[in-house]
Amino acid sequence: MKVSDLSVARGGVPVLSGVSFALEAGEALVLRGPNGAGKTTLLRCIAGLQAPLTGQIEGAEDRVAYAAHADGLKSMLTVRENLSFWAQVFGNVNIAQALDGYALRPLADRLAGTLSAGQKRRLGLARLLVTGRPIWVLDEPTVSLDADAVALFGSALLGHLTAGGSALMATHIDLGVDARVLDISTYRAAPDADLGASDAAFL
Amino acid sequence: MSLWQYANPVKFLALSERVQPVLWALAAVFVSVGLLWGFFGTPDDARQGSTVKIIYLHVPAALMAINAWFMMLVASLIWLIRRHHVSALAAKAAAPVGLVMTLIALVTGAIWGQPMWGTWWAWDPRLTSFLILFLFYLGYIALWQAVEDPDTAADLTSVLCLVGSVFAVLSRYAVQFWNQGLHQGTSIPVATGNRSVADVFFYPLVLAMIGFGLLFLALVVYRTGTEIRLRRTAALRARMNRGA
Amino acid sequence: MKALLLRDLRLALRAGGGFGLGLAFFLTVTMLVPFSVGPEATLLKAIAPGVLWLGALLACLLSLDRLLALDLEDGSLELLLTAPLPLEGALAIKALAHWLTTGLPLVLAAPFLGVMLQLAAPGHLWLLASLALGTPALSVIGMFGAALTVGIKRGGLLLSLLVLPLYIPTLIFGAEVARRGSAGLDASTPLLMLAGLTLAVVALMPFAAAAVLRMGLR
Amino acid sequence: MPELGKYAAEVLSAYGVSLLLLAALVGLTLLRGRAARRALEEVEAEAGRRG
Repeated sequence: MKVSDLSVARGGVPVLSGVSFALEAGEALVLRGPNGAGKTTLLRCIAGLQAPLTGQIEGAEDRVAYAAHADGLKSMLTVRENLSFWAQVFGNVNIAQALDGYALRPLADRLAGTLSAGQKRRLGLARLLVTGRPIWVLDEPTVSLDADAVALFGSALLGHLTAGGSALMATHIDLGVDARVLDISTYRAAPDADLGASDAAFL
Repeated sequence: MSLWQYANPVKFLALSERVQPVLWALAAVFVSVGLLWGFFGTPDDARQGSTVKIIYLHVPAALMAINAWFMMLVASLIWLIRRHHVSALAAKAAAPVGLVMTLIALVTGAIWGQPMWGTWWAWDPRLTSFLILFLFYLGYIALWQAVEDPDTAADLTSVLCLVGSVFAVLSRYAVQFWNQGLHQGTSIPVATGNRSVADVFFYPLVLAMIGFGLLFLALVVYRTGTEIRLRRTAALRARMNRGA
Repeated sequence: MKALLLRDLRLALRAGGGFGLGLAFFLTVTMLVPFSVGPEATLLKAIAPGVLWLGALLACLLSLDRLLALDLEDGSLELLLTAPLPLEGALAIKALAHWLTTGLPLVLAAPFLGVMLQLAAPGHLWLLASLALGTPALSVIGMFGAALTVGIKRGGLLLSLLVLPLYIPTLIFGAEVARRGSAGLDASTPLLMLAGLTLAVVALMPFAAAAVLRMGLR
Repeated sequence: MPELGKYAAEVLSAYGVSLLLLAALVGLTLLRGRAARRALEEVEAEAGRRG
């Protein structure tokens, strides 16, 4: 996947401009930057949830599995039902690996609504495994995970990378995985930049 | 030089400053001459008595109620296709004007209907259609107010206007099917010349219709200017906060 | 697609899914009608088709704000946007699930409520036919309204304000079928109109709904 | 004043209500327009000071 000269806006105001990077197969890239720098906006943009102001994203179409703060879980469905639903949506059937990878098998028949926050998060991350998509785009994946669960996530990530997948993450903790770091505060949009923001026509 | 240059908000503001005095003056002249002539200078109708004077309000208001929606439809399409901000804001600006026009048409109609048909309100297709139009205006305005991001609001209201137009036509058809009514036919078939209104009533009526049209135009231009200023204020503020 | 349909059906049927709420509402409203207009059989007989149609419409409206809002809250709507499903199809499927869990029970319950309201015997068949044909349109039009208001906090009332005018043609033709049918008149013309309207709406509205949903979530 | 006959109340109330509605519309429009104009002038002045 390749991102070139990307500018993104939050609430109609440009926050990042000129973002360029490439993400090769088997590679992990960690986004760093203070709160409000635009990490979430950039990730949403790459996941296709919002349009960039300028620039191109190549090779992301239909290859991205996105996970953000909300896990997309239905509390009245069991863990197994939640996972199989997303597996089927992405055209897969096998959820065994995902259940095992995040130690969810003992919980498989519990309703998702009865899980703890960390367990829910594990289930949300397990969803990535059933999508079969090569590029993971993750926004703070380790929120509410304990050390053991972070290790589970680390090994799942490692497995994904060694299998030729790649990952783009906004995270603050060390996952024990070789990852390039991209400090996005260097791409902060100039205060007077227009970049085709929606309100630029009124200046 | 193309007409589209005035799709630039700032250029539109400059232009609107220049044409507005003329528009307001013309609107005032036509509305007052039309209404005064109609009120003081026309005889009573043999059958309807002096109530015929209501026509100088009722028909122009009804005409503009429909035209305003039509203008909003065109403006919405221009926004969706060419994404000119002025167009979206003009549609937003026109809606309350259309709403008031619809209200005037409904109220004067009810006041007129009382002595003529013996009832304030009848579920006649035309009356019902205007009531439905009124609901569409309400929904459209409410949606504009509910959506926070202005461009998203413009998008959503434009599609609502489009879909609403289709459903408004469907409703009109359905309502006609549902009840053949007692409202008289259109009084002014402009194209054919055999009109059902005598000349004495016709000329002031035409003046009033032109006047209402001009008033609508003046109001929309002014209100569009207001919307542009509000957006410009917000845009400048956003940038100042970011610079700080 | 099938997975989405099954999930929505399953969710509706589980506790808290709201299945049966519309039906209970329909029953209650119908029961309140004689309390408000009096128990005379002739009057009830005359207004029964209209009351039943209006009740079904309101029951349908009641459940619309759950249509997309719940999926937005837990994030699955955004995840669905990144999934390899065409959004138009996904929304059509969700509308179908809504119809199966809300519209269809209303259709099936209507004849029983018709008996309570003294609906004339030939009217039952027409009522059933008109509701069966008309309620799918209510679901897809409602999906458009839900997509339009999905990003709006406390959009429930606005949703009703936007959707009700759009329901007018369906209501007019649908209730006309039931009315004519129960009066022993020929109801085929409005029935055809209703069928045509429903077909057109079912074919086109998912596209409009998907378009506004993309705009609203951007 | 023209002779309005037995329908004087209807005709006068129709004119009264309509003109009132139009006046309210124009009045609100102008009020809102003035406020927007003032707000923009303030911001423009401030932006100008900051350069």
